[in-house]
Amino acid sequence: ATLDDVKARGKLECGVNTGLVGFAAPDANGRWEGFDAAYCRAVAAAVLGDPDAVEFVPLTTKTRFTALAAAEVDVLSRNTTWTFSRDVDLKFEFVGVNYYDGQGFMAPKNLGVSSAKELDGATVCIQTGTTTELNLADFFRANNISYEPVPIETNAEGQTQYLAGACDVYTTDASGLAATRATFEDPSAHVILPEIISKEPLGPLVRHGDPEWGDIARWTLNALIAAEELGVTSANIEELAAGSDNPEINRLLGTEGNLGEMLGLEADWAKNAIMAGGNYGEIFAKTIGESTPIGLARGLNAQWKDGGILYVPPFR
Amino acid sequence: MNDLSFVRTEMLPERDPPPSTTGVIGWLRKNMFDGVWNTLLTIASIGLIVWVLGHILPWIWSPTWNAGSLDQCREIVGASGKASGACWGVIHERWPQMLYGFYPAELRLRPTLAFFLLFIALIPVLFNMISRRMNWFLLALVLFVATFFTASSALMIVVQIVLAAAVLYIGYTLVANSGSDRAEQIAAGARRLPNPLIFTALYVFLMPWLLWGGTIWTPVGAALGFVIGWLVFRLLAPVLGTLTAIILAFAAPVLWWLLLNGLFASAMHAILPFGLEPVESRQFGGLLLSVTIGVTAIAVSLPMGIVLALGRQSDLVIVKSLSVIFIEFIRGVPLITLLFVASVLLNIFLPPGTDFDIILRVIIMATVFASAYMAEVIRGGLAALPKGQYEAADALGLDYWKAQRLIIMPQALKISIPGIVSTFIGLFKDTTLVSIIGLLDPVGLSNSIRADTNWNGIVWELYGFIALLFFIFTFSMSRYSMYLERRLRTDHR
Amino acid sequence: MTTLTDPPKESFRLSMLIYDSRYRSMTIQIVALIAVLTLIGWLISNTAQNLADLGKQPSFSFLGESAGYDINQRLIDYENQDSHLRAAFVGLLNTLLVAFMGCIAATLVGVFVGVLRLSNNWVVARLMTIYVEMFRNVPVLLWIILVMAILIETLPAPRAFRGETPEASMMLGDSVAFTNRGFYVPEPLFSRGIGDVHLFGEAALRFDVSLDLIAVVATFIAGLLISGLITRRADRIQAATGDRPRTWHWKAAVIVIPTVAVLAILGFYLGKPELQGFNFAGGTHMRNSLIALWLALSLYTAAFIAEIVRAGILAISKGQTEAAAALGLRQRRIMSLVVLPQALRVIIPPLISQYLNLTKNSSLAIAVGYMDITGTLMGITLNQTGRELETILIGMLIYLTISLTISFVMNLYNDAVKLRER
Amino acid sequence: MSAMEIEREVNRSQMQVSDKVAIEIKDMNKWYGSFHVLRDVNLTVYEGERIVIAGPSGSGKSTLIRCINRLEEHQSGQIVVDGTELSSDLKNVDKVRSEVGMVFQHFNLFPHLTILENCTLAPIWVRKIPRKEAEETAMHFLEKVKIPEQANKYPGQLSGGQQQRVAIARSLCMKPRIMLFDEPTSALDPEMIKEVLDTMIELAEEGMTMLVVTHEMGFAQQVANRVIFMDAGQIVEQNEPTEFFNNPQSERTKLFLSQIL
Amino acid sequence: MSAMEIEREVNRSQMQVSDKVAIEIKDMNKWYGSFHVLRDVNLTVYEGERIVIAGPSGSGKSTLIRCINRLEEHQSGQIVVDGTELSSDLKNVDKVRSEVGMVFQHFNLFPHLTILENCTLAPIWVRKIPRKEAEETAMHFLEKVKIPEQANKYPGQLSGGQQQRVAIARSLCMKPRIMLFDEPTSALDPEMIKEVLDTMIELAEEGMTMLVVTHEMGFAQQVANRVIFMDAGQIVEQNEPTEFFNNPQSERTKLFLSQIL
Ligand SMILES: Nc1ncnc2c1ncn2[C@@H]1O[C@H](COP(=O)(O)OP(=O)(O)OP(=O)(O)O)[C@@H](O)[C@H]1O
Ligand SMILES: Nc1ncnc2c1ncn2[C@@H]1O[C@H](COP(=O)(O)OP(=O)(O)OP(=O)(O)O)[C@@H](O)[C@H]1O
Ligand SMILES: [Mg+2]
Ligand SMILES: [Mg+2]
Repeated sequence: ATLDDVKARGKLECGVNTGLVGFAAPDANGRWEGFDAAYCRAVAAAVLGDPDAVEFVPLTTKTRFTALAAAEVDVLSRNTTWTFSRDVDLKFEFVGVNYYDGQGFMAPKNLGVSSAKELDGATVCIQTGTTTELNLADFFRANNISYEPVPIETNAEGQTQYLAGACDVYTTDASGLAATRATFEDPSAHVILPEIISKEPLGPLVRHGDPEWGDIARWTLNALIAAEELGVTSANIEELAAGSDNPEINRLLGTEGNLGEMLGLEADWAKNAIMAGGNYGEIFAKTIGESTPIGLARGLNAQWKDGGILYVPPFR
Repeated sequence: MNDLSFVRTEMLPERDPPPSTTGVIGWLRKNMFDGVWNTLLTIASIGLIVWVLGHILPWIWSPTWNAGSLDQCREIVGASGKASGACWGVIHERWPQMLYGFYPAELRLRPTLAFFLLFIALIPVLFNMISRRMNWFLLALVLFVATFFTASSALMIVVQIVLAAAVLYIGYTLVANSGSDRAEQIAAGARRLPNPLIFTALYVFLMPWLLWGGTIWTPVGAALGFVIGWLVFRLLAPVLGTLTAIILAFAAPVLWWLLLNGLFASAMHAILPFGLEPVESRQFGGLLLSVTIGVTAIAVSLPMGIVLALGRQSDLVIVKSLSVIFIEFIRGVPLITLLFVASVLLNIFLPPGTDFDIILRVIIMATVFASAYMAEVIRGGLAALPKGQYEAADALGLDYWKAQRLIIMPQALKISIPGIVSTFIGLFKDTTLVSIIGLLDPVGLSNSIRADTNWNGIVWELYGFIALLFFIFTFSMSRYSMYLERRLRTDHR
Repeated sequence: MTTLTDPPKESFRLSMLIYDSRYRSMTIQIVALIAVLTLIGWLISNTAQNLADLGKQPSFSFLGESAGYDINQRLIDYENQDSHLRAAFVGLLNTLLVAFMGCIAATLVGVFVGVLRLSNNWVVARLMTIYVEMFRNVPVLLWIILVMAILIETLPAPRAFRGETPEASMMLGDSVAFTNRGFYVPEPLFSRGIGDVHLFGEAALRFDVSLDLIAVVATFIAGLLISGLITRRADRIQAATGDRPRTWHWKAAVIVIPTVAVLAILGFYLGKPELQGFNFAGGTHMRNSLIALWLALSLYTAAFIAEIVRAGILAISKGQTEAAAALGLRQRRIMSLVVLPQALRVIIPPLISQYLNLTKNSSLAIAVGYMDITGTLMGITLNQTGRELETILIGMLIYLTISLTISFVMNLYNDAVKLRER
Repeated sequence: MSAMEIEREVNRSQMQVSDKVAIEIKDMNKWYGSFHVLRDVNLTVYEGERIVIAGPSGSGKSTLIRCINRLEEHQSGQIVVDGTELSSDLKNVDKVRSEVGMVFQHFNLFPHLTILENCTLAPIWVRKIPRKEAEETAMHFLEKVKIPEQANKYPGQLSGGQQQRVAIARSLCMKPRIMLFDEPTSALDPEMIKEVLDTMIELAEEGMTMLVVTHEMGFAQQVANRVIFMDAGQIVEQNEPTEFFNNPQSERTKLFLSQIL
Repeated sequence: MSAMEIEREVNRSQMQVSDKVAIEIKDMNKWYGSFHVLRDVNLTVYEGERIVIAGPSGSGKSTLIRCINRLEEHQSGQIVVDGTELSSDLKNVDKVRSEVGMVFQHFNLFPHLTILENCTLAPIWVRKIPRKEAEETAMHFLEKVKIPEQANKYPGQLSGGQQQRVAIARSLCMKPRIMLFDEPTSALDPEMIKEVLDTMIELAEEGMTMLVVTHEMGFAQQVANRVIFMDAGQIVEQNEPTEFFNNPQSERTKLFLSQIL
């Protein structure tokens, strides 16, 4: 089973993007940083107790599924949209959603468009090998307008083309649009159009057929989200782990009950996972949140209590 | 016809040519301003050069070396009052990554050492005019220098002293003995230094160990495989005949490597633990990755190429057609498709459960790719050998394998060296394609670096730097292969 | 001492399999064959096993399913509801297009540079050397990316053509626009056209052929043939009288006049690109990805071709030129009668292998998003359907077919021009 | 030098020398870069003369005759061939070249053309002679050099001696008035030398003006009416052959002859 | 053919011919494709015989002697060398080859090995003689061919004549009982021919069985005890040399001798 493999190996192999601003990119010391990378660390911390026991495997859109299927990676945390066919036909198991996204458009202000429906005849930059190009084709077909696609391999490439005016609009997941716009010399000269033409629930996934491992991946993600909901942060976690009044926190942090044992992990698995990079909110704020250059608002990704749709099953 | 007779009494002295044909002016006239058309061409060319440089140089000259992000660069450039300028900070921050990828910083001495040792290992193969002494001297020197980059310990100091002594001694003999002295010494029966090819053979095992680390016993075991093969051949050839012995001599080491070497290595390691910290191939990146793929693939493809070339030359129909099919198939498809195979299909072709990492798989496909080209290069070398060499070998009673080993291959390989070098250059350049399947070679890394919020939006500096890296490598190699070609042409030995 | 009585008829012994040259080769071959077959069998059984584990059955039916994605640069009509097979076909045509254009451009540039490298103008020769070294020593992938970046960064965007005082303007009488989205050039149109023929009905490989274009091209080729006849006649006249009549005006006339006439009859006019909405409309649009790939491949390959051409010309010994000059032949005739026919023999074989390389390198199109066969079949189709094995196999076979065709032609040529020796 | 027995008796008187000037070289100088190859060369060749040029290697013999049909340019002085002065005027050069035939040491046949095509190429393209006629002429000369049967082979299929004879025939097809030979036999095997020299002797008998750079002193003695000895880029001595060989004047000539004979 | 003066007197009686058969060829036929090169060749060579094979070019001389050590395969008939029949049995072939030395027209020395290594290669790898011993033998034979001082040079540094002598020494190092020579002197300059012929004469004096394809009729007259004349793939005439040269029987032989002498 995957869990045994990982434990034997002492390292978690985690598939990430070869480079996507805010989500996964190596820094000057070769340390992978970003929203997706943080999830990998959390899983490693949960399973092995060490957030740095991760081997990051950069994958392209083409290689990501084969790498997962061939067990080259234990978990794929690479802004992958959860779709029916990927789950069912390609035989993967999505363990949840860590980012609710949707495909949008960005255009320069001076292009003078305020809605995607006005884009008849426009040149559109899209990243290939993802669901975006199919969404795009569907959207334009449905609205009966024409467009010219410019397929590009990487986000960096798309950004260059868009800025130079080689395409009128740039379409990708709204998070990506915001991230990209944030790094422009003059972000205010570009607008993100109101239409979100697709649902893009991004989440980590594992192989079919190993439900125990799937549970670990799923509940690690849930633990991060629940921690935020319950107010467990990396700052107060030591204190709370000593015991608190809230039984759910106690169960989560392993001071009560035997959730960890059920998963085949240590009792403090969730504590380790949260300590690796903080709870969901902390990770979000640190990597892509409003205080970072990327500046994404929580939006849909806020807790259900705060008007978002993050809603995790209870820990009991 | 006596009027025809003429005798010069005084020889004419040599005179200088008319001034307009010599000196700088003569040269300029002849080479740049010879006629209207040429003059126009010269002016146009100079204009082009000035125009290009005029655009590029100011951009390159930009005091942004210490900038920490693109925004800082923009500020610095803006402050200096220029419209645009390069942002060199990214190179400053990332060049170690571009060279070594994710190789642990404290271990980078190892690949560097492997790289320099590579040259020393190649010297006896490529430059046979450098003396043995010089070769050993360089080896000792490189090792000596390397010791200064390691943590000092008592053992290290002893090693340093020994190496320093070796450097001094060989260096002294190098300076003190001229070539003719040497000849006398040899005649007098003085001991010669061992053949540096020994080191070349060792290097084959040393290099993977330096790069990947791990216990020393794995490469030792691998080397043992060859010894086993040789022993099998020596012992069985008289009993079973050459052909059977050769087949067995190939099979035995393969069995050893596949089945027993792991056991051997772990057993020995348990008894005598000695090794380097292991580094996973996933941590290879940048230029190190390109060089590793290129060098390994070429080195391994050489024997495969020889076998394929012999197969293609053979008059055994089946062997020949198998070789031809393989060679033509590989040469007929683009490398990128082979890399796709490596990245998405190879695991499907291998027994369920085998999982070797993507870099090894890429090396395998690159080797397969290179071996087809290598086979053609070696076939060229074989074809350049006069038929008489084969006949003479036959007439002396050498069998096919001996003739190949002693007569044909040494010559054919020597003729092929320039071809091998250019195959290597081609492969080395082609290693950039691995970026397409997500490996972080310099090109792949440039995308990752641009995904860093600090450097998002940088284009030219990264590509320019990568282009320069490759240019330096391949240009020097291609010059070198041209030099070899010239030397081989005049080399009548 | 053996005397030559009847030699004892040897019966077959097992050792003869190894020591008898008649059997030995068979032994080796059978061993080799068995080894290879075992290897192949092993691979196939592994594959079957692995696919079964993954729950996939090799099947090509995905080719008939609707592709769902769009392709911007295409030679034949295609829309996202067409099948994957058709998308692959579009990609294949795109591969062939860029390979064809690349070979032509690379040859032109290569010959030009190769000849100029031999120029006695020092500056020019050096400049060409720099060009060759620069392009040969940097990976072609990097060149493709760089050329794309240069196109995007240096050429104006279509919006620069807009407004009262546009920053950029069209060229050649407002008929050509160089933008960073590609080049917009006029498109040939016919007002009294005779329509298209549809080939292959509704099959995935269907395509339209414009009868107008066929008519024009046919007329043009007929013109070429007639001008060939004129050359023949000139040869005959020269053979008979010694004087070679001047023929170029006749040739020009028979090529140009009928073609122009046909064009006029068909009501030929150029559809100029015009700025409309976001983009230029009308005209033919060559996408920047196509241009970048084309330029980078041609310039890269041209550096190699230049070396081949130079070597070819240098391979013709100076003695040949001198002998021809001493016979009184003029420079131009020396080139056309003595140097070129010989140099071509040396040049063509390596030239063709450069064409092969260029074609194979065109698979790097994905780096700039040009939708060739690698981008469609082995790219998006693979990603959308998850059929790695099938798509990559088909892709490799297609490249193999192209390569083998080219080298087959090359071998025919080589055999045809081999110098006869003693 | 392997001594050549030339059996045939050549009737020297039969070969006439007119007093019309064929080539006149006056104070000609040539440099390669700054190396002074030819120094103040003065030479008058009359029609029908057969001149042998000898001298040590590097003395400028080849350069001299290559200047005569301007395969090399001279930098000062005058060369007048058949009334036409060689200058940078291309027309003059063309005119001279079509009057002067040249045979090279390494034959320089065109390997991609048959023997016949080699011979008819220049007549057709330079002299504008109808192909049929050119072929007839070519066959005539090929017969003269005794290899008409090889006409449709390619140069690569012939032996060295045959190739050199083709080269002579090829030059002759242009009906030149002057023939230059630059060591025509030195790349040949001994057996083949004879074939070629025989051909040259025959030509000489017919009164062709010839300048021959050669080391075949037997040929010089038998055929030449003047021997020119060059050294260090200058004409050191020239004389009628018997005088030249039996009674050389200059020290250098003596030294040279002592080595070569 | 340039006539060679062979000065040394060879004592013919000194060279003994035994009545043991060294090579026996019976009704041997060979085809190249469909071209019948050798037709019904019958030949018996006794130990110690020195046979010269002559004949026009293309008559199959080389092919015949190459069949004897199976550099070429024959298609019918028998060849028995030193008691071993040449068949497809590789062991026999190996055995024969180690008994028969061969010297080629173009020497075929191994350019990447020194002279000494050239000579010791086969003894070490085929005869499995220790290197030291092999080197001693090699030096012995190099002395015999008078170039011991060149032992550590490479073939490319030697003149043609020296190279051919090395080739002979290399063959001798295998201590063969029969030596085959295929035009050993025809690629050499005249001066060098003598060196090589001298060496061969010396060998002959020692009683080595030799088959020599050559055009050096002087050598044949002096050394051979039998001359074989071949034409069109068959043996046309064979005789003792004086008879052969003075009194040829067949028309073809006469014609051939008239051309070559
Ligand atoms: N293209 C050249 N550039 C420079 N120097 C040259 C050139 N050609 C010839 N020379 C030099 O000019 C000198 C005369 O050369 P030339 O070939 O005329 O000599 P030669 O008398 O014909 O000698 P040989 O008997 O060897 O043919 C020689 O020293 C030669 O090195
Ligand atoms: N490998 C071959 N394939 C086909 N024909 C061959 C081959 N080798 C030789 N021949 C032909 O066989 C004939 C005999 O050749 P061989 O070399 O034995 O002649 P030779 O008597 O040695 O002539 P030479 O004196 O020229 O060496 C020739 O006509 C030759 O063209
Ligand atoms: Mg000369
Ligand atoms: Mg022969």
